[in-house]
Amino acid sequence: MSVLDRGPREQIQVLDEAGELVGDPPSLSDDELVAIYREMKLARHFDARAVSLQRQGRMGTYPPMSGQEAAQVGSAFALDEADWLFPSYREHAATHVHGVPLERTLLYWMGHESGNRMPDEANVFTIAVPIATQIPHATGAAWAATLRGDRHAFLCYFGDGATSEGDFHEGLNFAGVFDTPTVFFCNNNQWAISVPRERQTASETIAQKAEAYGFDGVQVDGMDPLAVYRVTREAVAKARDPDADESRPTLVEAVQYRFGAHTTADDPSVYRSQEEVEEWRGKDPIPRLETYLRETGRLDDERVDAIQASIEEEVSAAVDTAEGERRPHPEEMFSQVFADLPDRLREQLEDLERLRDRYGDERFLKE
Amino acid sequence: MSVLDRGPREQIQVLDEAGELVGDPPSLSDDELVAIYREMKLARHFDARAVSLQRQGRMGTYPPMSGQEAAQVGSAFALDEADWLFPSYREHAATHVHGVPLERTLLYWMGHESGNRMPDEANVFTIAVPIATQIPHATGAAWAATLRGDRHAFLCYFGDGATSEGDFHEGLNFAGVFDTPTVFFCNNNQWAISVPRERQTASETIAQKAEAYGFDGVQVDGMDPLAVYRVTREAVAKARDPDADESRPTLVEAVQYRFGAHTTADDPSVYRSQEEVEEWRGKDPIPRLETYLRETGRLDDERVDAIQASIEEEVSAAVDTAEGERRPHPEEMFSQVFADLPDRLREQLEDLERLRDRYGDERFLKE
Amino acid sequence: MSAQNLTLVQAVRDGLHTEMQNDEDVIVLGEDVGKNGGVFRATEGLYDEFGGDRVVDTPLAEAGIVGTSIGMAAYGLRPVPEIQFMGFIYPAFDQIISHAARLRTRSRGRFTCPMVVRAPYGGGIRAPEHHSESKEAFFVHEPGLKVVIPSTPYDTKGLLISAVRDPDPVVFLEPKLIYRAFREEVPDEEYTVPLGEAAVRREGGDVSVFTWGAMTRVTMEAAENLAAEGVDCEVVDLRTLSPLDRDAVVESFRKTGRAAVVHEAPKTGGLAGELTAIVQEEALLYQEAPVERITGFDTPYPLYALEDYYLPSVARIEDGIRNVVEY
Amino acid sequence: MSAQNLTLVQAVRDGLHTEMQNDEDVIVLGEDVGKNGGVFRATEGLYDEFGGDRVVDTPLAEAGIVGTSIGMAAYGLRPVPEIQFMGFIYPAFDQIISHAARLRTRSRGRFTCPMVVRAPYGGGIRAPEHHSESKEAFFVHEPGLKVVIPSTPYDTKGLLISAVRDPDPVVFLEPKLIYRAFREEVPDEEYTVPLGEAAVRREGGDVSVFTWGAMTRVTMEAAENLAAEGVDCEVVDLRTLSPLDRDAVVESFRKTGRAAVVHEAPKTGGLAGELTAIVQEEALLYQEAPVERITGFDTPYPLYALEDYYLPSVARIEDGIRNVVEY
Ligand SMILES: Cc1ncc(C[n+]2csc(CCOP(=O)(O)OP(=O)(O)O)c2C)c(N)n1
Ligand SMILES: Cc1ncc(C[n+]2csc(CCOP(=O)(O)OP(=O)(O)O)c2C)c(N)n1
Ligand SMILES: [Mg+2]
Ligand SMILES: [Mg+2]
Repeated sequence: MSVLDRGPREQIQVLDEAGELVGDPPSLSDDELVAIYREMKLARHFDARAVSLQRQGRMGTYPPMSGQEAAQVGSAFALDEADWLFPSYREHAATHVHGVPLERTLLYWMGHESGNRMPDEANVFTIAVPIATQIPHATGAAWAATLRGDRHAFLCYFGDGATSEGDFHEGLNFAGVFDTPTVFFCNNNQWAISVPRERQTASETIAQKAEAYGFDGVQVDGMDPLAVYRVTREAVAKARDPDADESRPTLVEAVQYRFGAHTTADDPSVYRSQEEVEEWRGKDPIPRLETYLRETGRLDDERVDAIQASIEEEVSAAVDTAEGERRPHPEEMFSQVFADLPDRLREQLEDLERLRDRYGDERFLKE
Repeated sequence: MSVLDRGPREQIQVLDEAGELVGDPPSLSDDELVAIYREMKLARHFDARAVSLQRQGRMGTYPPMSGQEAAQVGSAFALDEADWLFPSYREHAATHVHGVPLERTLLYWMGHESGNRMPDEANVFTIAVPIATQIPHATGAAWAATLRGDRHAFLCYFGDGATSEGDFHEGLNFAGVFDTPTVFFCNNNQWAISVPRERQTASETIAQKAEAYGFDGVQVDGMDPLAVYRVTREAVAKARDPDADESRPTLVEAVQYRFGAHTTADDPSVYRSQEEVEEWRGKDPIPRLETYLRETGRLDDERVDAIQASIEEEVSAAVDTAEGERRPHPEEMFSQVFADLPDRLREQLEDLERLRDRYGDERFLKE
Repeated sequence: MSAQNLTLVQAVRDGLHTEMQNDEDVIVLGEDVGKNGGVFRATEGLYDEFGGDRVVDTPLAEAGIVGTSIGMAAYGLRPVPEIQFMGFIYPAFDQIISHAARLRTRSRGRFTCPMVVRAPYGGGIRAPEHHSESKEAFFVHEPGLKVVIPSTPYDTKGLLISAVRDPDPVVFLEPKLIYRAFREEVPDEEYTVPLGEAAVRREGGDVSVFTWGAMTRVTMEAAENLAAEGVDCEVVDLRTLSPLDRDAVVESFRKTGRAAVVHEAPKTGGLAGELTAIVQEEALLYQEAPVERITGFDTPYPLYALEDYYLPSVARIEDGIRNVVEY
Repeated sequence: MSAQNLTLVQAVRDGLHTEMQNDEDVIVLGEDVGKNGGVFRATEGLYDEFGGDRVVDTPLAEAGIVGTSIGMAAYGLRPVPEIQFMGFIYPAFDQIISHAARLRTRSRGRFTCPMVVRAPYGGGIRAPEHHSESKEAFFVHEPGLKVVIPSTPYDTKGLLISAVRDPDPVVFLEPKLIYRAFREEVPDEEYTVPLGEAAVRREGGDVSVFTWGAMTRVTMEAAENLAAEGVDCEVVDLRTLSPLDRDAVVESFRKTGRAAVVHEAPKTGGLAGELTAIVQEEALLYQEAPVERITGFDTPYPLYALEDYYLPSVARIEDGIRNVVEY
């Protein structure tokens, strides 16, 4: 039976909180399992470095993701390279799995235009900060793919808060009507800044909202990377190639927790208790998978240490690269507004250049 | 058992298409039953007159409602006077039941500002043409009432097409979260102009969309005035005074059909078949109730004739009143923009008056 | 070259038809554009010819229509979403302003948005509320969008084809008051009218009158009446509002030294202010009178019993131009 | 009269607090305004003092926030919805433009919309994309709305109290760049600063500089620098953008005959055009130079590494004013 046939109120799990197998494991090779582990560890380490860069004034506001690695990595792993990923602002780990180098993510949060240029070879859409607005984009792109005869799946991420926006509703409704190959993946981390899940909507689960759009909704333990992988993999397969009685789209609700602040500008102690955080820390996806991999002989101290070392190196290199980037030239503000620079923009740029020449760049820069 | 406890896929009926009793009738006095009948007849006659006024160039575009009388009259009858009604542009019968004189409705479609001034004593919100936008208004007003300690129900109408808009989603989600006393009443007349219900959303019913908001959804035969009354009455009672385990809001889907064009500017033969129309005409709510009332001795030829005569008189009088109204003074454009007329508006009005004086009114009027 | 005598709305249809034939990436979508052929018949017959995959009746959701179109465009198609009336474009405002307009910038050119949002705009057809909006200024103020308003059938087809081929998002507003007001020879063949170029509809030496869309005809009528009084108007139809043809505006103004702007939108914050700023930035020394703004009032568009007073009428335009000339 | 030394954001809080105490119909709602006290702490402590019924954390849905606020206002309350950043106001645009602004007109005064939509606006705080918008022109162009932008703590409290008491909808935009930039004596007591009145921040005879919000301080700095060069600027802080204080604008311009406008919003379609139109309509014969528009560029607001170039800086303002004076 497909896990997608379960009721939207039943939560799918493969590993329990102690890392014991409690459900059918997905078919993944040892290397793949270790790669998932490594990506989660990388994400955790990257996150800590990014937060500290921000604290040191070397980066702007940053949205941390620790606690959410299983949902991000497990789901992005379920994509093939040709599939598409539509991130929100918090999917640093998911985009990395699908081909975005860490330094781009850093540059983005350092305020560089180039940070949002996804590599040509990565099928990852550009991040947009307004909540839920990427959902209709993912539906539309998926729709376009079917019109073109392309058989890709489109994985679209958003938070629990995003489900309240009109764009969520319209995007999912179009997906149902036009049967688009979209997997709507809700990273329900229990909080939308300070608003808890129960105050976001009166529905018992988010997965059940799929009922309104005529397609499957499924709830998964979002801190169990193997369950997330399994559910997403099935949803992706169905999106690409549904059975006659199936519809392509799926709404996945991955139940999880953000351990840290909403962003580095946020103080969560104002609105939630430390006990709550501790309770969820008990579900931490990383030790969970590590235990399982150690117990099944796929990992040992030595490999764990080697992985940790390689991760630290990768993140350091990304930080160096990002920090080595020069302040972008003001021309970048103008160059991508239209395919061709219109006269009025050319003149405005020329004016600015004239002033920088005349008065010196420093008169235009604060700090 | 409350009818609201039924599953959203089960359609509630009291009278079958032949006017036979097939469900529990609501408790309504003979006079009330006849009053419902009369309002439906009035609506049908009003509609025909309005369409013909439009054809004769005596009125602008008009949205007819024939076929939808049971849903409008049955539901509006379920309100007490102190309850509130939030109409869409097609609820001429519902607003009449709740206290809006026919001539206002005519004036509105004749393009007179005064047509949208609801009488002070009628708790009816102003019509706004943009689809679904009244839904958050109804939620907000209902919420305000509970904050004030007022115990009214708020009945909000909209069409099947409206359920696709973000405002539907946001309005219902807020209602669930803040437990507002709102009855969301979907007049599912199978068509949103030329788009059929099945292409509007992939969900099997509209009622089941309530699942997404954590409150009851119920489907009713919208061409059965007694079923509509019963369902709405229960929803209204629950909105005002729910049991401990109940939430106040309800989504009612009244399944019905618009016999005529979307508006007088529309030609439905382009997008739907005559057979379909005929099939639904077989469910016509008026003969259905008439049969029941005749068979139970509440109506006879004589009363039917008397009702018909009084209806014609009432509609004629309304047409006379509306047509007797003079073209509004241009000042009306300016007078209600703000509580106090700002200087720039005063000057603009003075300019216009000066020009009308100088060149004569006719130079400003076409036709 | 063969040609047909077409109305403006037929020219819309013809332009769409031409581009759908030329380029199978062109997709038309919106409320009632398919089987019904659009509430104004602007897409008539396209559904039968190109099928439901390319001429799509959507659910009733403007943000969804534009939002999915953006996704389609990013994937490489050329969607042409229709918003049924400009008064119903606001639910899609965020998608247009925050996404369509910024996709190229945001992605540094990796993703682009070659999309044409079509919407009938403007008043005068005795329609219900919200069917008579003209808020072109909103879109002109947003970087990353182009804004086009044709005033003749010939231009309509040519501008629409340019808009569909344009690599960036275009808001294409159609003057529904004159959808069927007159006919003009429109070539059967494809041709383009370039975006960003104004057209001088009437040459004259006394005063420049800048206008667009449905107001062009009313302005021309006023200009002819004034000619009889000896006032020689130059009427400039801007056609594209963003990017504005500043050269044409300034050139005309340099010649006449006097100007009026005619638009339906409310005066305050309308484009007459922008045009005034342009002429005085570029040609203050030529200016002999204040630029007269002949516009809608700063009120919501009234129900139709009063709309004739709201819209700039021939009499009001004449009076305004006289003010400029007699200053 | 007792007073406190408050920042601008504290003055927002103080104004809300005052009106919530005065009038139990005042309700504050929005994303994170309750327990969290707002992402900028503009509603800090209000939840504890007035409870969750009057200081409401809503779901994440701007149209829902404004739409339900309109319903509340129609019922007789005085909602003060917060939009977290102006860049996120567009999902609510339809509710503001098509409903809040028109409810009184549409219902012929039966229903009204005494609501204040608060939103922090403007750039300069090194924030992510969409956190730096200043599109006040959109709201000024819509009849039926008032638009207010304070620039000092004292004005903030007084204008906010006026806005809350106003019988019509007000868009109240707060310059977050200067939320905590400086402190000012703000009376503990209630007081109002009337809507629709500009303030002359610096008197001067050579050139009038019109500005508002966060640009006021930068403009003042430029004015002081220019004074050292012998250029005497009059700086007029408009405070209310709709209705505009036309008399104050014209009076200042009549005196100086020269003007510049400073705003963060993109140049094209921004309010500098409107102001230019006003001065030349009312005082062309006094005009000695073109009105200089010192504004944001016609580009999307960049990510923060470039924002210092985007925003009008002291150097750019000085240069622009010199252009006017030397014309
Ligand atoms: C349209 C819009 N409104 C408000 C915001 C400000 N904001 C940024 S993140 C956020 C909360 C998002 O919560 P959720 O969807 O649960 O995602 P999470 O941050 O928890 O991953 C808010 C309100 C925004 N970015 N966009
Ligand atoms: C926001 C918006 N978009 C489009 C329209 C144009 N329009 C008017 S009625 C209608 C169809 C409405 O269908 P439905 O909600 O089913 O109501 P019905 O007319 O069938 O009663 C449309 C698209 C509108 N009034 N408002
Ligand atoms: Mg969340
Ligand atoms: Mg319908």
